[in-house]
Amino acid sequence: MTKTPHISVQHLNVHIGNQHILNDININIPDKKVTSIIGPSGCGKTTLLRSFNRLLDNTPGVSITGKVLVDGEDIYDPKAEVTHIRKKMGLLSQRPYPLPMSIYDNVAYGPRIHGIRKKQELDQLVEEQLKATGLWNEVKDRLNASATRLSIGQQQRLCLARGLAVSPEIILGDESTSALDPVSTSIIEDLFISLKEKYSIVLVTHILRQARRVSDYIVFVYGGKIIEFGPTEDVLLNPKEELTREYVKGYIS
Amino acid sequence: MTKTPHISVQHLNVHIGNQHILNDININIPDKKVTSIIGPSGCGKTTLLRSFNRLLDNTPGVSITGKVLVDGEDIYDPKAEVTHIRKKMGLLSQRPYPLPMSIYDNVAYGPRIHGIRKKQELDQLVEEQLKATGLWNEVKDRLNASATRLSIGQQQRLCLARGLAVSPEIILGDESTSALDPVSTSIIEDLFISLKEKYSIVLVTHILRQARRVSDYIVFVYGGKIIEFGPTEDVLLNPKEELTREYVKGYIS
Amino acid sequence: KRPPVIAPADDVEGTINISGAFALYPITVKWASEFKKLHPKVVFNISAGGAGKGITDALSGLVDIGLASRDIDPSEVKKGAYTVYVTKDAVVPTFNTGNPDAAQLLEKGVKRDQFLNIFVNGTIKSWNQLAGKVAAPIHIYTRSDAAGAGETWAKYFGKKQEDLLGVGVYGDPGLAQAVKKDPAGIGYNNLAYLYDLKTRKQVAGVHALPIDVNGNGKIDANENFYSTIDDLTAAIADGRYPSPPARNLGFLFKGKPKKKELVEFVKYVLSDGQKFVEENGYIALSKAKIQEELKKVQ
Amino acid sequence: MRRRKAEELFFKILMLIAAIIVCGSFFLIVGTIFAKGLPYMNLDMLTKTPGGGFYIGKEGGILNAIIGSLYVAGGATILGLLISIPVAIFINMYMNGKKFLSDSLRVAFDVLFGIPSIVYGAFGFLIMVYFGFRASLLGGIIAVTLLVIPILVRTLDEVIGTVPLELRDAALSLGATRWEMAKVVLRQIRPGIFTAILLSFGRAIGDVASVLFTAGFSDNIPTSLHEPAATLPLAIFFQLSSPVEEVQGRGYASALILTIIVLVITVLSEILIKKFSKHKS
Amino acid sequence: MQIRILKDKILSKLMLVFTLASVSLLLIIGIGLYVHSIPILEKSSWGTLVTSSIWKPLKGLFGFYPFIMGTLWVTGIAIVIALPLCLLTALFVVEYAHAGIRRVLVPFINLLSGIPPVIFGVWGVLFIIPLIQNYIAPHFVEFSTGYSVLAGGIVLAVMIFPLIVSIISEVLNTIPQELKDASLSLGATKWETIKKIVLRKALPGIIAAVVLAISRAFGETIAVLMVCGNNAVVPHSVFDPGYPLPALIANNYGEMLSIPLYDSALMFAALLLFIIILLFNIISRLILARLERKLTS
Ligand SMILES: Nc1ncnc2c1ncn2[C@@H]1O[C@H](COP(=O)(O)OP(=O)(O)OP(=O)(O)O)[C@@H](O)[C@H]1O
Ligand SMILES: Nc1ncnc2c1ncn2[C@@H]1O[C@H](COP(=O)(O)OP(=O)(O)OP(=O)(O)O)[C@@H](O)[C@H]1O
Ligand SMILES: [Mg+2]
Ligand SMILES: [Mg+2]
Repeated sequence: MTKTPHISVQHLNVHIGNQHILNDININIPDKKVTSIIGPSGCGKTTLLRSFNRLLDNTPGVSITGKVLVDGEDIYDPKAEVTHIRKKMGLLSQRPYPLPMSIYDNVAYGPRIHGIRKKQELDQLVEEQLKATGLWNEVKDRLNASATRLSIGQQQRLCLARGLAVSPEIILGDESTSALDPVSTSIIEDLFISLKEKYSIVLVTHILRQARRVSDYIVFVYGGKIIEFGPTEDVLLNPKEELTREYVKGYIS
Repeated sequence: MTKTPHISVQHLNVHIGNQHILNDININIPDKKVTSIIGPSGCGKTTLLRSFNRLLDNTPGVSITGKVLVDGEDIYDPKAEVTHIRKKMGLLSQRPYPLPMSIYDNVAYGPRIHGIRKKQELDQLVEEQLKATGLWNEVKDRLNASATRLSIGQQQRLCLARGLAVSPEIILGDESTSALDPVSTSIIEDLFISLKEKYSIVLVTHILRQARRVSDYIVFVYGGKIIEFGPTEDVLLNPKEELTREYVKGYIS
Repeated sequence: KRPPVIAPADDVEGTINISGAFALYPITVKWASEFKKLHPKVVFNISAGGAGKGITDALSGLVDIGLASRDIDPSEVKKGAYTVYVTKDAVVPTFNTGNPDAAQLLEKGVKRDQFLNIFVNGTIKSWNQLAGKVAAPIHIYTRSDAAGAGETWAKYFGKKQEDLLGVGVYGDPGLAQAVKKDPAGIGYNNLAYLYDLKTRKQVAGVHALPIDVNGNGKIDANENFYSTIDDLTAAIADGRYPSPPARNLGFLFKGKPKKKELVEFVKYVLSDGQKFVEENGYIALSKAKIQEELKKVQ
Repeated sequence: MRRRKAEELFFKILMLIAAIIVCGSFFLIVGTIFAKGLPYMNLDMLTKTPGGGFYIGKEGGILNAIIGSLYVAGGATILGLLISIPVAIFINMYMNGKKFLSDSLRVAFDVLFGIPSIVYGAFGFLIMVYFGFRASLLGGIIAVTLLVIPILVRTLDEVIGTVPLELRDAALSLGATRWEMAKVVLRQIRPGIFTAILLSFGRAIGDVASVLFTAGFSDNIPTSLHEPAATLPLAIFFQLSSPVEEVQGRGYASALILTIIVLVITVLSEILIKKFSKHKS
Repeated sequence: MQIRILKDKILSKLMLVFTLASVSLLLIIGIGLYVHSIPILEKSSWGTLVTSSIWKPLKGLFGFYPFIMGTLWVTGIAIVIALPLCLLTALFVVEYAHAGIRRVLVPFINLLSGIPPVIFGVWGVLFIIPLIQNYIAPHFVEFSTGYSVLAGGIVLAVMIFPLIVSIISEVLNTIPQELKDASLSLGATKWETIKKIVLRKALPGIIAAVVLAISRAFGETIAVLMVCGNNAVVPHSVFDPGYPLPALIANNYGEMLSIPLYDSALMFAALLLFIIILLFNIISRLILARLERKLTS
């Protein structure tokens, strides 16, 4: 927390319909670290994560107040360019959702949208990102096959490669391993750890053990509020708040 | 494994379309113990579990050969009575699916179709099962509310209570905690452990740590075949097979 | 108030089932209700559905009377169709009152051959081939549905409805409407659609296109009977208006009717019943024709 | 970036225009019918049968057609439900995964769905003549039932498809028979059944071609299944072909009545659907 | 216990009977129509009936070509008008409209689906015909009465709006939000996401919607016959009148069904419709199955 924060959330409130989902959130997500968001089901973890890249905007009936500064710029400023903000952040969802096209096109999709048309340049990018996620050797002979042919674990890595191809600064993951078997899970976890050299990473997870394995910082959310935020070991092993202690007990038992 | 097995699978082969999903399965599920089925995604865990209570029958294009003996009786015998077999086994799916009726009626549904009509008897049964799953105190004031109003964790316990109400002998669970938060998960896990006094329990799980916590025996399935079967500690900590070792490595790391 | 009708010892009773042409349906309902006043024990079941349906029903014995508004096909006669004509209506050629040559057209009229060349041969394409100088093309409208009106108009030339040229429009009112909206339009209509039954005058917008019956190139006094519906029906009744395009409408039986209530009903229709005909836009049969038809049921 | 934004804006505007056209057509139609029909609307239209032949007479109303239509559409929908619920259940729950067979059945019902109502009407009439059956309320109900069965089967089939398989498994693993499972599923899809009823009733009450030859047409309210019955769409059709302007006006008023009936049914069913969705999460 | 299972067995048999009975309707109709078409098929061959353009039934000349073409024109025009409008509307409703607007729009589309064909026909005569005659046609042709395949197509298009919109909306709703999120978070605009991802994923569903709409449009009778001119001539432009098969049956059946050959000809028209719809459904199924296989694997 010595560096300047990468994402700084200030007095964020989110309502959906007349429900108050997030309640006065204030947090600074550190740069080039892994931060995990934990909390019971329905506490607002996903909502918080989605507020970072303005995906919340598409939710029916949502109203958002407060600020989210990314690199010092308020993304909820009406003048802010939403596609630009989103390009900065790669999203990895719970289950992999490959786009309905070939493996190659999945990775090339983002760069193409942002104007890269040259075949050579694209080829290079695709290869680079598939290598970064360890997929290259597994798929290099069938780049034109449909992405849905891959196993779930491979699909999830493909989605990560796809996100990395638009050179984001931040990676957001929402329970990105919960559909995977242990082998695939540990590959993804290792990837997260290796990627934090270049990216800031925010993960939502239910598995406290995973949070411990991969993250530097932990945010505990409960009932739409941030209860505790601090370095991993502190929050998991030595929580300050009663609520946190209660929650992480399940992890210790 | 000293007692007689509760379920005995002999040379079970399952094809769906022209895919060979389960390949010559032979296994004896012990009585009054928790047995966990583990294995990578798509290896056939769910299929194996569903073969135990003949839910596979409804899958389009399925063909099944071999025997599954429950209490010594072959359930795939054409003369076997399928509703009777199913009544013997409670099923708990991945996400809770409450029946479209009130909390009370959900639990009373099974007993009612099996001929219990007396209000008093039903009341008692419902209370008993809701207590067994620790729900009674949470819902006793709103037994007539729709079951969908409950939280996911509560719904899952309700589904368990519903299954117990027809006094099964075996409980089958397919990743029954994967949609739940840690608190609800540990409640359900504790329930499984306490229930094994009266029931034989078979669980499918991805979480090796969970398998370790709750189960007495572990079956490792890979590519439609049983690779290893034995007491929990043996399989997880001291696997005999190379494939198993590879798979549980993720757990140990 | 009238004193109550003392019913004579009434031995006319039974059920009469009727179905068929829409053209005859309304007047038949009227006749039935009047007949019921005289013979309360008779029950009517009247249903509309088209001439073909009525004929099929009658020939297969499902109903007693089929209402027929078209020619009976030889194949139907073979099956035992037996027709008694009960009233008439007529088809009149029409054009738009806004036609630039309207005055000359009314004065000169149109000969049968000219109609034939417009409606069937298609050799007359422009209004100035009939009268006047404006070379406006003739827009022909015809009935799209198989209908008595179309058939009768075609029969004027010895043809069938399918031989008529023009844009098909559904139903009598549709055809009237289409001509009313198009200054260059020509069509034909049952006369009830051309006259207002209250004022007895021609409706605004469309006009009967007079037929030059004797072919002398102008409409003589005895050819000029279009101003009111009553003049026209009189002309039809005494034959000054050619037939076709006037036509007889009939009751169709399977074989000669025998049942007493049927015979009584037909007799009623051909006698007292005729007085309801004109107020409803139909044309009464001539005395001679009535006698001829009455013979068919005796 | 500018170009990408402009493209989005362009299509957004197109979408808005399209939505306005599609919804606007509703107002245009209802507006036209109101404008034409309202001047001729009166209480008699709703409460009296036609006096002196609907075609000539200007008295009375079209009560016979309103009742006839309700009889025909109601009867056909009930009869259709009685047949199509078992069929939909059978296809989905009793065919034990014989995919080819159940898919073929679905194609068959799709084809039946596509068969024009005029063919059902004409065909119904052929059968009636064959059996010596006069055009009657019963004939109309049967022809319209043929018409709505595929609609009902298809809709119910779709709705049943949305019920999660796990719910069926849950019922089965409690020892329920397939029929008992079917009852749970039926409960779950109650709102869907309402949608199906609405669709079928709407189609049944508005269809002309299937009743043209089968139901007959009469000025009286039918008192038994064997009497001919008038229906609203036919009454509209006939009145509009009358030479008398006033009767044509009554045709527009009848059209207005039919439109209002259909709209009321639609709105009612939307409300019912909401009410019955209680147990769905 | 025994009783429950017996009940299940009996009901299963009963349902089987119901299912077979209702499906065999297809067979019965097919055979029935064929049997009634035999008299005309004995007089002329399939080939001449379908390709000849001369329709003089009372002279024994039965050419169905104009009617087949009339059907195709009207249906084609309806789809060409309705598909883009409905696709855009569905996209608007599902992807762009605010919840409030959606709550207003969707009921209107549902209401539209309830309006009976006669009403569409009446509206067509009162509104579309004058519109074409006075405002549209004069820009293209010298004169049109308004009664044309275009009028039929427009009325039919409006009739199938709700069907297409609701099916496409349903399809769009089944596309997982996560998939759209995936594209959006790569920095794609919403429109790019729709164009490249949503429409692609929805393609089979859209095709299915069109198939259903075409099936419906083929058979629509009353509304179309009131506006499309019903001239037994092959149309050459959208302003020409046309005469679809269902209109042919409705117009003539009630009047002519007691004349054997005419009756048989009309039943043959019904048989043609039946065959077209049968083939169309089967072919489109095959195409759809292939497409889905291509997209999913
Ligand atoms: N679109 C929505 N409409 C209404 N309420 C919503 C919506 N999305 C989320 N909520 C509500 O907001 C709250 C927080 O939801 P959120 O998905 O952020 O929880 P979560 O912590 O991610 O839960 P989980 O662990 O189950 O994923 C929940 O109570 C949920 O019901
Ligand atoms: N209905 C079906 N039709 C065709 N293939 C099927 C069907 N159900 C399962 N399979 C195939 O059978 C194999 C085993 O599936 P199963 O669901 O048993 O795996 P699993 O071990 O439970 O996986 P997971 O951990 O993802 O739940 C998979 O390859 C799957 O694709
Ligand atoms: Mg979440
Ligand atoms: Mg599984």
